[in-house]
Amino acid sequence: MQGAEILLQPGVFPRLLQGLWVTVWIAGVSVGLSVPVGLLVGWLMTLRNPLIRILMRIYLDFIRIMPQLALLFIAFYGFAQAWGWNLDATGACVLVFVLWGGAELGDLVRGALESIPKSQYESSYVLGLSPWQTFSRVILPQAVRRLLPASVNLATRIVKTTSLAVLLGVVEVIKVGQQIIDAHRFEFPTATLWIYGVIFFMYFIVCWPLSIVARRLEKRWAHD
Amino acid sequence: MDWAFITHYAPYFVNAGYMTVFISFFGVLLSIVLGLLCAAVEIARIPVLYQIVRAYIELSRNTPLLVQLYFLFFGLPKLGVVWSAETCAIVGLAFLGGSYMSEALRGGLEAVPGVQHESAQVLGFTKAQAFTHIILPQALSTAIPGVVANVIFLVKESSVVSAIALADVMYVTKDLIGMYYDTYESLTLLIITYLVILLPISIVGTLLERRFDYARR
Amino acid sequence: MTEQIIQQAEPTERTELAERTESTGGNVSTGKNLEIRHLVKQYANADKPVLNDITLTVPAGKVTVVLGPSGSGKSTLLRTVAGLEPIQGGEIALDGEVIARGESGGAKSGRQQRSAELRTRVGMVFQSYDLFPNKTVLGNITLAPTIVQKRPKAEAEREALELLGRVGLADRRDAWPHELSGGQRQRVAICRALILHPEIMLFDEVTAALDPEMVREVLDVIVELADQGLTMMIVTHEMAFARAIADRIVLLDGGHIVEQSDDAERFFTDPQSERAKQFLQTFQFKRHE
Amino acid sequence: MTEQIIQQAEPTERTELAERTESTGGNVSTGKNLEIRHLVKQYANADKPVLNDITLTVPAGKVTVVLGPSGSGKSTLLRTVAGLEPIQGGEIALDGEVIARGESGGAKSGRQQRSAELRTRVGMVFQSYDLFPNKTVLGNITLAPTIVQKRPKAEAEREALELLGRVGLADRRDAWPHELSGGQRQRVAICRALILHPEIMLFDEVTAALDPEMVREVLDVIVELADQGLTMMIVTHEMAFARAIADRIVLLDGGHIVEQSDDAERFFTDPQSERAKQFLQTFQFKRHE
Amino acid sequence: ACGPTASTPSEAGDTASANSGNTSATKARSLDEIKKSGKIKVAVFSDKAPFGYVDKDGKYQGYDVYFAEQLAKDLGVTPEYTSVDPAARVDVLTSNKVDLVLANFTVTDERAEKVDFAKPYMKVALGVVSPDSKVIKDVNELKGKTLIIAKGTTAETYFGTNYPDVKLQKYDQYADAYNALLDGRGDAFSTDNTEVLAWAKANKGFTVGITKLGDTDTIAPAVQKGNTELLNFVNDEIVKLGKDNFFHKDYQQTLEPVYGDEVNPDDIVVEGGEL
Ligand SMILES: Nc1ncnc2c1ncn2[C@@H]1O[C@H](COP(=O)(O)OP(=O)(O)OP(=O)(O)O)[C@@H](O)[C@H]1O
Ligand SMILES: Nc1ncnc2c1ncn2[C@@H]1O[C@H](COP(=O)(O)OP(=O)(O)OP(=O)(O)O)[C@@H](O)[C@H]1O
Ligand SMILES: [Mg+2]
Ligand SMILES: [Mg+2]
Repeated sequence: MQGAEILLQPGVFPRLLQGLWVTVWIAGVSVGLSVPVGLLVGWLMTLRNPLIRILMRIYLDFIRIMPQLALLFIAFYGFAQAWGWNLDATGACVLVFVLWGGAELGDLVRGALESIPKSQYESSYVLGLSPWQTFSRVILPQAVRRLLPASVNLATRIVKTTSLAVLLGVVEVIKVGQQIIDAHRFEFPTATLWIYGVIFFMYFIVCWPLSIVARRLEKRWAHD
Repeated sequence: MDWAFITHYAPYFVNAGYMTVFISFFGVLLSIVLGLLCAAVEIARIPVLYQIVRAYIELSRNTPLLVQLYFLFFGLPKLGVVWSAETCAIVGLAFLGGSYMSEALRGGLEAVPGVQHESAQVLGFTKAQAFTHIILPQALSTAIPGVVANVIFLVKESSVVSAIALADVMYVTKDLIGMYYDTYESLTLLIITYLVILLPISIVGTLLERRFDYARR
Repeated sequence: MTEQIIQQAEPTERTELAERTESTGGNVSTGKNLEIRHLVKQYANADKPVLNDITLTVPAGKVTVVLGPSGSGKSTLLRTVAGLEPIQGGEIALDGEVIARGESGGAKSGRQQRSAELRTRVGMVFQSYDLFPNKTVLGNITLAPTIVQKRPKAEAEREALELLGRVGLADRRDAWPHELSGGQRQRVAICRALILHPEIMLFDEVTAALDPEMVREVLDVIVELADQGLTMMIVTHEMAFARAIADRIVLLDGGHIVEQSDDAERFFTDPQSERAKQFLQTFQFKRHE
Repeated sequence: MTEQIIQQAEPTERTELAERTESTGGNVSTGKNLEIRHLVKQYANADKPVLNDITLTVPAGKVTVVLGPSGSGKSTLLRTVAGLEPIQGGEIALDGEVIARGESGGAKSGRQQRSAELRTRVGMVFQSYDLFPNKTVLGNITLAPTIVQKRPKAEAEREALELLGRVGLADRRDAWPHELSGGQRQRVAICRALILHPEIMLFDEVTAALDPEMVREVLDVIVELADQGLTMMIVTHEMAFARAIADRIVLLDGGHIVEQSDDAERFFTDPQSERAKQFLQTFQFKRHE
Repeated sequence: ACGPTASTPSEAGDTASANSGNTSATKARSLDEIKKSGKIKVAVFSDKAPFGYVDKDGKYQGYDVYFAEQLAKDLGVTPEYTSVDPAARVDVLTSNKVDLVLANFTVTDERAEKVDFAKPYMKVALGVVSPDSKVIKDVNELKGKTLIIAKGTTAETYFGTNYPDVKLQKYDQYADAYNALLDGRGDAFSTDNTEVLAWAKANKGFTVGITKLGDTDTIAPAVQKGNTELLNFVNDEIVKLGKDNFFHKDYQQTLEPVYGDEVNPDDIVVEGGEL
C-alpha cells in the first residue's frame, strides 16, 4: 500500500525497536520493583493494626481512583515543586508505576493470603509444623499460585500504561514514532498511519504473550 | 497555595469535567452494548463471528488506548477517514472497553449454575421467560462488580484523550501548567475534579454491589 | 425443630393438607400411572447407553424409591422423566399419554421438546439448592404459577403461604434464599414444585448436601406427602428413610434394573439378587475383634 | 472397590498393619489414656462457654464416639484436645502428663502453645478436605515426618508407601490432591496423620462431605485402625458406623455431657436419658398410613 | 547507568543521574559542577525542524542544537540533550532536570518570572499558516474558526488574551499539531513565523497568510532562576560569538536549506544579543 515503504527506510525499524526497548525497560523495572513493594504492602494489609489498615486503605483507594496520567503529572510536576524531588520523566514513570503496581499487587497478595482456608493452618499446626514452616512450605506456595495469573495481567497493564510516558516527554516508542513521522513528513505524508499502526502491533506483540501466559496459569491452577 | 488562581480557574475544571464525563458516558454506554454483543457471540459460539470477537478482544486488551487514539486520530485520515476528536475518543474508549465489558458480562452469564436453567425448565418456563426472570438478573448480579470496575477504569483511561486535543481535565491541567506555571494549584484542582467525578461512581458501584449481590452469597 | 416436625405429622394437619390438594384441583392421588417402557438413554459423547432397556411402572399414589451405586444412572432416569434429557429408545407415558418417545437417531443432548403445560405436570427437586437467588421465598414459589400458569397473583400467594405453613416456614416468606439454611431451602424448593399441582414428584438426593438435622426436616416433609398419597419417585441414599417410605423399590446398576420389589421391607431384609445383597452390605459395618 | 476394602480387612493384612505400627516404634495401643477434667471452653466473643465442666476419659486402645446435635460442641471438644483452641478452665492430660490447662483469665482465641513434638502425639483429620494442594500425595504424607521429626526422607517415603498400600492408594502416590475423589483425599489425610505415630487420633465428621460409596471407603479404614487398637476419638453422624465401631459413647448437648456409656450397643438399644432417646429418634423414620 | 536508550544516544545517562543523583537538589548546578561532570544538560525540541529535531539517523539537529554544540565545545564538555514539550520548558529548569533550555524559547514576562533568560539569539513574531484553498490573510478572519496551536507556545498566550473568540485546538507536540492541520482538523495553525514559514515551504498546498502578528519577540536561552554563573557564561558566549557572525553561520547550516532565499536572514538572526 502507498506509503508503507516508510517502514523500510534505513534506521526506521531499528529506532522504533530502540524506542520499544525504552518502553519495555520502564515496564520491566516497574514490574520488578513492584514485586517487593507489593509483597510488603500485601503483608501490611493483612495486619490487624487499625492505623496501618487505614493508611493502606487510603493509599490503595487514592492510587486506584486517580487516573495513571494524573498520577504521572503529580509525580513529575508536583513532587519537584512540593518536595524538591528531582525526578526526570523516566524516573517519574517508574515511581508512579511502582506505587501503582505495588498497591494493586499488594491487594492481590492480601486476597491470596486471606483466601487460604483456615484448615490449612490448622492441619499444619496439628502436624507439628512451626509457624515459619507453615508459612514457607504450605501457605506461600499456595498464595503464589493464586497470585500469579492476576499478577501477569497486572504486568500487561503496566506495559500498556507505559505509553503515557510520551506525554511527559520520555523518548520511548511513541515519541520515536512521532520524530520519524516528523522527519519524513515531506516524503511520506501517510507515515502517521503506518508508524502508529506498527506501534499498535508492537504493543500487541509485547502484551499478548503475557495475556496468554496469564490465561494458561489461570486454567492450570483453577482447581485449587 | 494561590487561592485567587484556584477560584479563577475552577470553572475551567468544571467545563473540563463535563468533557470527561461526556466522553466517558458515551464510551461506557457503547462498550456495554459492544460487550453484550461479544458475550452473546462467545456464549453461543457462532462460528465465524466467534473468531472475529476473540481476535478483537485480544487486540483491544493488549494495546494501549493512547496508541489506539493516535491511530484513529492521526492514522485513519490518511485513509480518508476523518473523525472528530470526540468521535475518536468515544470510539477508542468503546473499542477498549468492549472487550473488558464482554469478559465481565460473559463471566456473569456463565456463572449461573446449570441447575437454574433446569429448574426453570421443569417449572414450565419458556426459554425467554427463564432468561428475563431468572438467568439475566443473576448474571447481572455476578457481573456488577466487574462492570463497575470497568466503568471506573474507562473514566480513568479517558484522561488520555487530551492527547488528541479534547479539552478534558488533563488537558486543562497541562494547559495551565504550560501557560502560568502554577503547577501546585493546577494539580490540586486536577485531583479534586477527578475525586468529584470518580468517588460517586465508586460509591454507587459499592451500593449496587450490595443491593444485587444475592447471586454470589 | 424436632417437635415442630412431629407436630406437622399429626393427623389433623395431614388431613388438612390432603384436603387442600383436592380442593385446589391438584391432581394428587387420582390414579395416574407413570410408565417407562424399554427406555434407552445415551449421552452425546458416550460410547454406550447409561440406561439400557429400562421398563418400569411407577404406580399412582405410591412411593417408588430408586436405589443404586454412584453412576448407575439414577439421576439420569429421573432427568429423562422430567424432560431434561432426550431419550434414544423406548417411551415414557404419563397416565396413558406418551410424553417422551425415543428415536434411535434422535438428539443426544439438549432437552426434550415439551409444552409448558406438560412440564408443570411433572415436578422435580434437585440435590443442589436451586432456588432463584434473585427472588424471595414467596417470589420463588409464585413465579411459575403466575407467569407460566397465568394464575392471579393473589391466589398464587395465598396458596404459597398455605404451603409454606405446611413445611413450617410461614414466617420466612420474605427471606432471601441466601438467608435460609440448606434444609429450609429444600423445603421451599418442594413448595415451589407443589404449587403447580404436579401429578408426579421426582426427588433426586434432595438431602445429600445437608447436615443431619436438616436432613430430618426435609425428609419429614416428604414422608408427609407420601402419607397423603402423592405419586413420587425418590432417589436417596438414606437407607433408613428409603426403608420407611418406599412402597416400591427399584435397584439400578450399570444402567439396568437389577431388582425391583413391591415389598420394600422384604427387599431390605431378604434381597433376592446377589447384587442387591452386596449393595445393602455397603451400609453395614462390622468390627472384627 | 467394595471387594478391595473387604480384602483389606482380611486377618493376614490386619496382623501386618499391627506389626508395622509396633515395629516402627508407633505408640499405638500402649495403654496411654487421654483424660479431660472439668474442661471449660468459651469463644472470644461469646457470652457463655460452649463446653462447660466436661470430665471424660478416653481409654487407651479403645474407640470413643462423641455424638450430639449440631452446635453441641463436638468439634470444639476435639479441637481443644488437638491444641487448636486455648481452654479457659480444667485440664487435659495425655498419659498422665498435663498437655493443656485452663486459666480463667487466659486467651480465648489463637492456638495453644504446644511443642511440635507434643503436637505430633495427637493426630487429627478434619471434615474439609485439607490436603496441601501444592504437594502430591506422597509430598503431603512425608512433609511432617521429614521437616518436623527430621526423619530421613527415604525412610519417610518408605513408610508413606506402606501406609498408602494399607488404604488402597499405593498407585496414587504421585497424584495431586485435586485429582483425587473426596474419599481418596480423606484416606490420604489419615495416612498423613498416622505416619507421625500419634498416641491418639481424632476424627471430626470425616465423611460428612462424601458420597455414600466414599463414606464406606473411609470408614472401612477407620474400622481397621480400631481393630488394631489405636486410641481414637470420633465425631460422626453415621449412626450405623458409630454403633459398629464404638467402645464408648459420649452424648453431648449444649456443652454438657448428657450421657456416656461403656456399652455402646446398650446406648443404642436402651438409652438411659430422655435426651438420648430423643436424639436417637432423629435417625428413625415412620410412615403414618 | 543502566537506563534505556532510544533514538538519542546522548540521553543514555539520564535515568541514572535522575534516579541515583542527589534527589533533593532542585538547586541548579554550578559551572564547576557542569565542567567536572563533563556534560551539560540541554533541553531541546525533538520534533520542531529545522530548529530542534531528530534527523533520520536519530541525531539531534537544528538551529538551537547547532548553538548548543558550540556552547558545550567552548565550555569543554559534551552536550546531553533532553527532548521537551513546549509546555515543559519552564519545569525542566525549576526542577533542575537540565542546565539550559535551548528550545525556541520566546521571552515573555510570565516566563521571566520563573526562569532567567540570557541575551537573545533570534527574533520572531507569530505567523499563521492555512490551506491554499482557504487562506487566512487577516487575524480577524479567524473569529469563530478553529486555530491549531501547540501547548505552551507564545501563540497560545497571545490568542488566549487578545482573541478570545478564536477557538483554540491545542496539542502537546508540534508533530501532532501539524498533522491536525494536514488532516483539516482546524482552519489554520499559528506559531512562530519562522516555524510556519519553514513548514509551509515544505508542504504543498499551505500558505502563510499572516507572516507577522503581535510584537516581535526574542528567543533566548534560559537557565534556572538565580543561576547567574551559567547565565553570565552564556551571555559572554553570545557576545563573543556575535563577533564572528556565528549565528549567520548557524542560519546557513540549518535554516537556509529550508527557507531558501525567500527570507532575509537578518529578519531572524540576532547577533551578539543586540537587536
Ligand atoms: N451430561 C452427561 N454427559 C455424559 N455422561 C454423563 C452425563 N451425566 C452423567 N453421565 C454419566 O452417566 C452415568 C450415570 O450418571 P448418573 O448421574 O445418572 O448416576 P447416579 O446414579 O445419579 O449417580 P450418583 O449416585 O453419583 O448421583 C455416569 O457414568 C455419568 O458419568
Ligand atoms: N470460632 C468460633 N467462635 C465463636 N463461636 C464458635 C466458634 N466455633 C464454634 N462456635 C460455636 O460453638 C458452638 C459449638 O460448635 P461446634 O462446632 O463445636 O459444634 P458441633 O457439635 O461440632 O456441631 P456440628 O455438628 O454442626 O459440627 C456452636 O454454637 C458454634 O456456633
Ligand atoms: Mg445422581
Ligand atoms: Mg462440628
